[in-house]
Amino acid sequence: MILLTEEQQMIRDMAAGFLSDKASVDAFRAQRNAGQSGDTSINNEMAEMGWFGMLTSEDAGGVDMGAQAAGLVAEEMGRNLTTSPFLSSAVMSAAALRVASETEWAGKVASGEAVVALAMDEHIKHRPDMVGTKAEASGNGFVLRGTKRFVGDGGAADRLIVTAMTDDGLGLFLIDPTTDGVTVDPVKTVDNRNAANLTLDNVQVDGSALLAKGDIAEEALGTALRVGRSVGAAELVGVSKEAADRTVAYLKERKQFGVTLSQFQALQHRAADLYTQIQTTESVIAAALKAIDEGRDDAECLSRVAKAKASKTANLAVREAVQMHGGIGMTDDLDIGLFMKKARACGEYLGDATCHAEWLLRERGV
Amino acid sequence: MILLTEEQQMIRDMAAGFLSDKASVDAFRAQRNAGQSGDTSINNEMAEMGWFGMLTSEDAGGVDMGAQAAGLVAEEMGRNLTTSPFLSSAVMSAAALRVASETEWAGKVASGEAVVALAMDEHIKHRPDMVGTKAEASGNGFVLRGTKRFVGDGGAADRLIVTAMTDDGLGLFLIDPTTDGVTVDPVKTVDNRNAANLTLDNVQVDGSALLAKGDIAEEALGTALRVGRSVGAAELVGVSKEAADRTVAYLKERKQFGVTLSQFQALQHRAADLYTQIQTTESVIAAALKAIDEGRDDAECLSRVAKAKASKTANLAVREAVQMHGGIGMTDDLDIGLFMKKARACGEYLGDATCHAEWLLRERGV
Amino acid sequence: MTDLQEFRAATRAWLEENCPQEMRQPMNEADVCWGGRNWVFQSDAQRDWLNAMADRGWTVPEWPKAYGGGGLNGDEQRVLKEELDRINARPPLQSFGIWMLGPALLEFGTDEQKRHYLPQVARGEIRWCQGYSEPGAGSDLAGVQTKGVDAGDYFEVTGQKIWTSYADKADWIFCLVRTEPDAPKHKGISFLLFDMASEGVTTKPIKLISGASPFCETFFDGVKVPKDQIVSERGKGWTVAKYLLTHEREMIGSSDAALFGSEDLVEVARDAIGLNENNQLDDPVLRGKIADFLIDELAFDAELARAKDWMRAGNQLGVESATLKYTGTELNKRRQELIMEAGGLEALEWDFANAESDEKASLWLRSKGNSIEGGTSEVMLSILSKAVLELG
Amino acid sequence: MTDLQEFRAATRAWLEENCPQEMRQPMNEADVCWGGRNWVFQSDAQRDWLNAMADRGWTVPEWPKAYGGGGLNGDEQRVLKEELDRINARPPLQSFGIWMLGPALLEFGTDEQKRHYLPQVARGEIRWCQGYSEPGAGSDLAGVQTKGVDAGDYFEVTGQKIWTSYADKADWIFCLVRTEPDAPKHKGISFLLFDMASEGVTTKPIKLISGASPFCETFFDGVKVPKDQIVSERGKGWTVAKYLLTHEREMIGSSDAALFGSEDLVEVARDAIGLNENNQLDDPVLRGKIADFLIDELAFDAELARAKDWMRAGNQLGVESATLKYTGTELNKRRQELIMEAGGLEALEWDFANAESDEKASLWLRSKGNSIEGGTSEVMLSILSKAVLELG
Repeated sequence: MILLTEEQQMIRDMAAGFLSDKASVDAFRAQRNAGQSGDTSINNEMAEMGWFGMLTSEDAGGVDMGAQAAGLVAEEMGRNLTTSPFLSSAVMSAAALRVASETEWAGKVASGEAVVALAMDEHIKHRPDMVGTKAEASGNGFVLRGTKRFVGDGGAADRLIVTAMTDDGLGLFLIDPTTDGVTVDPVKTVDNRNAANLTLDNVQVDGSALLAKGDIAEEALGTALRVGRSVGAAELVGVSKEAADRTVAYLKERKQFGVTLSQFQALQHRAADLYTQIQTTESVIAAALKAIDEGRDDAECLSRVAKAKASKTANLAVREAVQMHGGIGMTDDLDIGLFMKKARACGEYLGDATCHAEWLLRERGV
Repeated sequence: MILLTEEQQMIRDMAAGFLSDKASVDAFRAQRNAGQSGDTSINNEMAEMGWFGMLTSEDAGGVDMGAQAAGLVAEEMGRNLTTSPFLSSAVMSAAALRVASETEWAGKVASGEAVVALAMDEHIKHRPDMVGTKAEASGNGFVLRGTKRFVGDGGAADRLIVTAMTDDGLGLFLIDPTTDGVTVDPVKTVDNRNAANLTLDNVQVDGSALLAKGDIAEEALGTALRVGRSVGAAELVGVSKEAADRTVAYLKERKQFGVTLSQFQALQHRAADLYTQIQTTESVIAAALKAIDEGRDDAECLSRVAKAKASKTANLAVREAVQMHGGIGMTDDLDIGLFMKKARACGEYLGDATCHAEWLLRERGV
Repeated sequence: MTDLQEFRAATRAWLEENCPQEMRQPMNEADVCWGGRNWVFQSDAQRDWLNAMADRGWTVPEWPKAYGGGGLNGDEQRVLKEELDRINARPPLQSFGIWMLGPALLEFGTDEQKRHYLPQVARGEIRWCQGYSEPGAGSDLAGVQTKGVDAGDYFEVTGQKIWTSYADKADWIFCLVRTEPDAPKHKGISFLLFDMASEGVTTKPIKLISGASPFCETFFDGVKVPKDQIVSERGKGWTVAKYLLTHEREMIGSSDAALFGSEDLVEVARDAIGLNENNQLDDPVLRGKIADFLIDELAFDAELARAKDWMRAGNQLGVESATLKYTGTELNKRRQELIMEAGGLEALEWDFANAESDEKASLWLRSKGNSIEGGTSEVMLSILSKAVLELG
Repeated sequence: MTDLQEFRAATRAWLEENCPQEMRQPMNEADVCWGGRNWVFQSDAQRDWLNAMADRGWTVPEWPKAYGGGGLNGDEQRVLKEELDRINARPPLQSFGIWMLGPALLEFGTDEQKRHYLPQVARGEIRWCQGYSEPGAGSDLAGVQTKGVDAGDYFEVTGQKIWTSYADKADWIFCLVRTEPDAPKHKGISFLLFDMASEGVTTKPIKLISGASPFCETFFDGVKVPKDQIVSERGKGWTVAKYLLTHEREMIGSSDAALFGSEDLVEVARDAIGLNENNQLDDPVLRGKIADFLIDELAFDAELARAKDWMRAGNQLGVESATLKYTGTELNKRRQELIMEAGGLEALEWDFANAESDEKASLWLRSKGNSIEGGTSEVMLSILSKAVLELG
C-alpha cells in the first residue's frame, strides 16, 4: 500500500542491493565476533551513492534528497542490521548543521570524509531537553563541563556536536574529540553499535566552536531529533519486517508433530496480527517523513508517534520471532537474536514509546 | 487446586443450589425486564441460611463464619448474576458496624430484617479517602451536607452509613433515609443493581447517629472496604468463571466451516490463557479472604490485589466471551452480554485495577 | 485557469447557492438521510439538499451519468469532496444501495438492470438491505441455506436471514439464495434482488446488548422472485458476494466509518476525571493507558489516510482492507473500554430500556460488535495469514 | 510436646550445630552446589554442609531411608523446610538427579536400581543430565530418532540430543532412545541410563543469545549401554518420560525457580529512573506499566503459595503445573522487559563476549528462553485446552 515514486523505488532497490552485499547481517556478526563496532570501510561507497548527503543542501555539498529518501535507506539498514554512522552523522548531525548554517563539516559528512556525532543524552532515559552540561564564557570562547551518555558513533567521530547551557540558553558546540579535557569512552552495547560515553572536564574551546545558541540552537536540535526519530523509526520497521519475514519463512519450513508450524492457527493469527502492526507502523513513518519534507507543523507530533509506534512494533516483532523460532531462536548461532538486540537498542535510542506518549499527553494538556 | 474444608464445601454447594434455583440469571433478566432492581423477596431465605450474618458476631445475632465463607457465597452470586444486598449490607456495612460496636442494626442486617447501605463514594472514580461531605456539630447532634454517588442498595436501604468529615476527623453516621433533607435518588445501572445517588441537604441528626469517629471510624471504613473488596472480587471471579464456562461450552457445540469452533487452535489458546488468568485470580482472592479471617496485616494489600486482578480478569473473560460467541453474543437474547455488564459494574465498584495499582505504587514509595 | 480550477470555482458557487445552512453542520447518527419509499424528511433542508445533489448526480459522483451518477473523473471527485468538506456539508444520502448494490450492479449487472435500479438508488427512492448471513452459519457466509426453487419464470424463495441491517426499514433486498441445490457449496448460490413488500417476507428486529436494534431477522416464505431480478448468472452469486465483501471492507477501511469510533478519549477523560495540580489527568495509571492507546490511534489515523491516498491514486485495497477492518475495530473497542474506565461510576448509570445511542455505555457495548459484523477479527486474521503471509 | 514439636526442636538444635554460618546467606546462581565426580567445592563450608545433610538423608528428606533419603512424612518435611528457611540455610545440593531421575526411579526402577543409583544422587556423588530433546523435534518430544541397536547384552546407542542442560558437566545421563524401530512412535522408546564418560559420547555447549551456555548438543556414536541400565521395560520409555515431564513442571511450578525471576522491578526502576518531586517514579507512563505488572505478579505469588499448600496437603499438581509454568515464565519475560525499559540507555551497555549472568541485558535475553524450555507456552496452552477445557 506504499506509494513510491520511481526515484524512491530506485533508492530502495539500490540500498537493498548494496547493503545485502556489503553490510549484511553476516557482516554485522563478523564485526561483533571480531570485537569491532561498525565498519567504516564502506563509508566512502555509501557517500558516493549520496546517502551521507541526503539531508544536506547542494550548496554545502549534499544531494538534498530529503527525509523520505533517508527513510528508505534506513529501512534497508534495519533489515540488514547495518551499523553505520548514517543516522547519527548524516541524518541528525547534518540536519543540525544545516539549521546552524554550518557548511564545512556538513560537506565533510556528505562526502564521507568525516563523521560528526550528536551528543545530547545525559540521562538514563532519552531527555534531550534536560541539559546539565554547562558552557561558561571564558576569554574569547567557552569552558564546557559535563557528561554525555550513549553518543551514537561517538567512538568514531571526528567532531562532536555537544548540547550545553550557556548564559543565553541552549548552545550547540562543535568540538574536536582530541581537545584537552575531552574523554571519549567507547562502550560495548547490546546491538554492538559504535557508542561512547563522553566526559567534558573543563574543556576550553574557541568562540567559533559555538554552532548556534538560543532559538536557533533549539531549532537545530529539534530538527535533528525530529528527522532522527523518523528515520530511526524507518530503521526499526526494517528490523521488524525482516524479523517477521524470517519468522514466517521458518513457520513454513519447520515441522512439528508431523506438520509445518504454519498449519497452527494460533501461530497464523499471531503472525497476521504482527503483520497488521507493521502495516500501521509503516504508514505513520511514511506520514512523518513526508511531513518533514513538506515542512509541516505536524511533523513534530508525527515523528514522535512514528518513533513510539516503531519501538512498540519492533518489540512485538522480535518477541514473537524468538518465541516462534523456539529453542533455536535462543541460540546465538541463529540471527534472530541479533534482531531482538537491535530492536531493543533502537527502540530506546531517541526515546521509547513511553517517552513520546508522555509528550503527547502534555501536548494535549493532560 | 482449591483446598476447601468440608464446611466450606457445604456452603458452596448450598449457595450454588439455592441461587441457581431462586436467583438465577433468568430471574435477573426477568427483574430487569420488569424494570425492577434486585429482588428482596428472598432476603429472608438467605438470612435463614446465615448468609447475612457471616461477618457479624454471634453476640450481635450473626453466625460469624468469616470472609472466606462470604467469598464462597459471593462467587456463586457472581455466577448467577444474583442481585442482593449481600455485599453492601451483610458484608460491608456489617463489617463497619462490628468495628463500631453497633449491635442493633447489625442484628437486623443478620436477620434479614433490614438493609444497611454504605455511602462512601463521592467521586467519579472510587476514592473513599476523599470525603467532601461535612458533619458540623449542632446542638446535641450534627448537621450533614454533601452528596454521595452510586450507593450500593441505597434505593432499598433502611439505614445508610455515611462517611462525613467532623471536627475530629472522619465520622461514620447511621442515618435514616427518611430524615428531612435526605434525598435518595435511585439510578438505573448497566448491571441493573439497586444503586442510588444521595443528597444530604442540611440533614440534622442526633449525636447518637455518630457510629464512630477518628481512628475507629477509619478502622471501620477500612475494614468494610477490605472485606468488601475481597468478597467483591469473589463475586467477580464467579462472573468470570461462568462467562468462561459458557463460552467453552459454546465452542464445543457451535459449528463453522464444517467443524466445531473448539477445533480452532487460535480459540483454544485464548480460552486456555483465560483459564490460567482465572486460576491466578482465584488464588489471590483465596489468599486475601484468608488473610482477613486470620487478621493479618497483609490483608489490606492482598484485598487490593485481589480486587484489581479480579477486575482485570473479568474484563478479559467477558470480552473473550462476547467475541467468541460472535453475532449471537451481541444480542440481548443471549445471557452473555449480561455478564459483560455485570463485570464492568463490579469491576468499577470498590475500585478498578488502576485504583489499586496506584495504591501499591504509593505503598512501595514510587 | 485549468479545467479543474474552473470545476472547483463552479462547484463552490453552486454549493454556496444550493447547500442549505442547516446542512452545513456536524451530524450525528440521527441526522442521517437514508431515503426510501417511506422516508420522512427531518426538515425541508434535508429534502432540498438531497434533491439538489441528486439532480446533478452528486449523491454518487463517480457513477456514470447514464445511471444517475455525476460522471466525475478522479480529480473532479477529489475537488468535490474538498469543497463539500470546506463548508462542512452533510452527505445528502447514505445507503447500502450506494455503498454495495451499486458497485455490484456496475460490475455484474445488465445494462437494463443498471438503467432500472441505479437511478433509484442515486435519488434515494429505494432503500436497500443486504441478505447475506444466515442463522447458524456465522462467519461461513457461503453456507447459504435459503433456497430458491425454480418455478418457471420465477424462483420461490424460502428461508431465513439474520443480521440484515435495517431490514425493517428497507424497500428492497439483495440476497444470496441457493438456487442450484446439487452444485458444490460455492457454486449453487445466486444473487437475487427483490421487493421487501413481496408476499411472504417478514422481518423482526434483533435487540442488541447496547439496547439498539440496527439488525433484523428476515424470513422468506415462498417469496416469488422473477428471474430477471438475478444479478450475474445462476450459481454465480458467490462471485458477486465476494466482490462485495472486499468492497465492503474497502469502504469500511477508507471512510471514517462509525466502526472506528470518533469520540475523543482525551477530552472525555479530562472532563470525567479532571486534572491534578500538575495539570495531569488525576489518575496516573489510567493516564498511562490512555497514552499508550494514543500512539496506536494516531498511527492508525495515518494508516487510514494512506489507504485513502492509495485508492485516490486508482488502486484497489484488496486484502489490505482486512488490515484496516481488524485494526480499526479492535482500536475502537479499546477506546470505548478506556472511555468507560474514565467515566467511572457515572458511566455505569444507564437504562437498557431507554438507552440513548450516544451514551458512554451504549457506545461501549455497541463497539463490541465492530469486530464481529462485516467479518470477525478472527476471519480477518485468517484472511491475512492465508492471502498475504501464505501460511496454512 | 507432640512428636512433631519434638522433631522441630531436635531439628533446630541439629541445624544450629551443623549448618555453617556461611551457608546461611542468600545465594545466587554461582553459589549452587551441583555435586558430581568432578565437583570442586567452593568452600569447606559448602562441603561440610552437604556431607552433614547427606548423612541424615536430608538432601532428599522425602525419599525412603533405604535409598539415602530422610524418610520424613509430610509434616516433618514441612517442619524441616520451615526450620531451614528460618535460618536462611542454603540448599546443600541441587541436581537433576534429585528433581528428575530420583522420582522416575522411585516410580519405575527395580529395587536393585534404586539401591544402586539413588544413594549416589542423594550424596551428590553423581551428577545427572537429561537426554530428551533432539534436533528438529522441538516440542514433539516423542519424535526420538536416537537409536539403540540391540547387540545382545547391551544396546549400541547412536544419535544426537540437544538442549541437554549441563551435559558438559554431568557424569551420567538419563536418555530417551528408540530401541524398537518397528513399534509405533510412542511405543518404541526406552529410558536408558549411562555414563557420559563412555566411549562414543561427546558434548558441545550451545551459546545462547544471552552469552551463557547452560545447554549442550550431545552426540552418541555407538555408545554401549548394558541392558540392566534400562528403567521400566523396553518400549515403555515414553511412559517414564511423560511422568517426568509432569513432574518437571510441578517442580518448576512449586519452587521459586529461576524461571520466574526474582529481581524486584520496583527497586530497579527506582534506582534507575529516580523519583520526581511527588515521590513518584519520574516516568509516569512507565510507572503505570509497572503498576499493572505488579498486580499480576502479586496475584501469581499467591498462586505459587497455593500450589505449595496443595502439594503439602499431599495432592499432585498434575496438569495445573502447566498453568504455573505458562503464567510464571510469561510474567518473568514481562518483568525483564520492564527492567530493561527502566534501565534505559544504561542497560544497553553490555558485552556479549564477556557477559555476566546478573547483568540486566543478560537476564532479559535469558528470560526469553523461559517460555520455550521445559515445554513452550504454546504447548502449555494446548495441554490446558485439551486436558482441562476438553477443547479440540
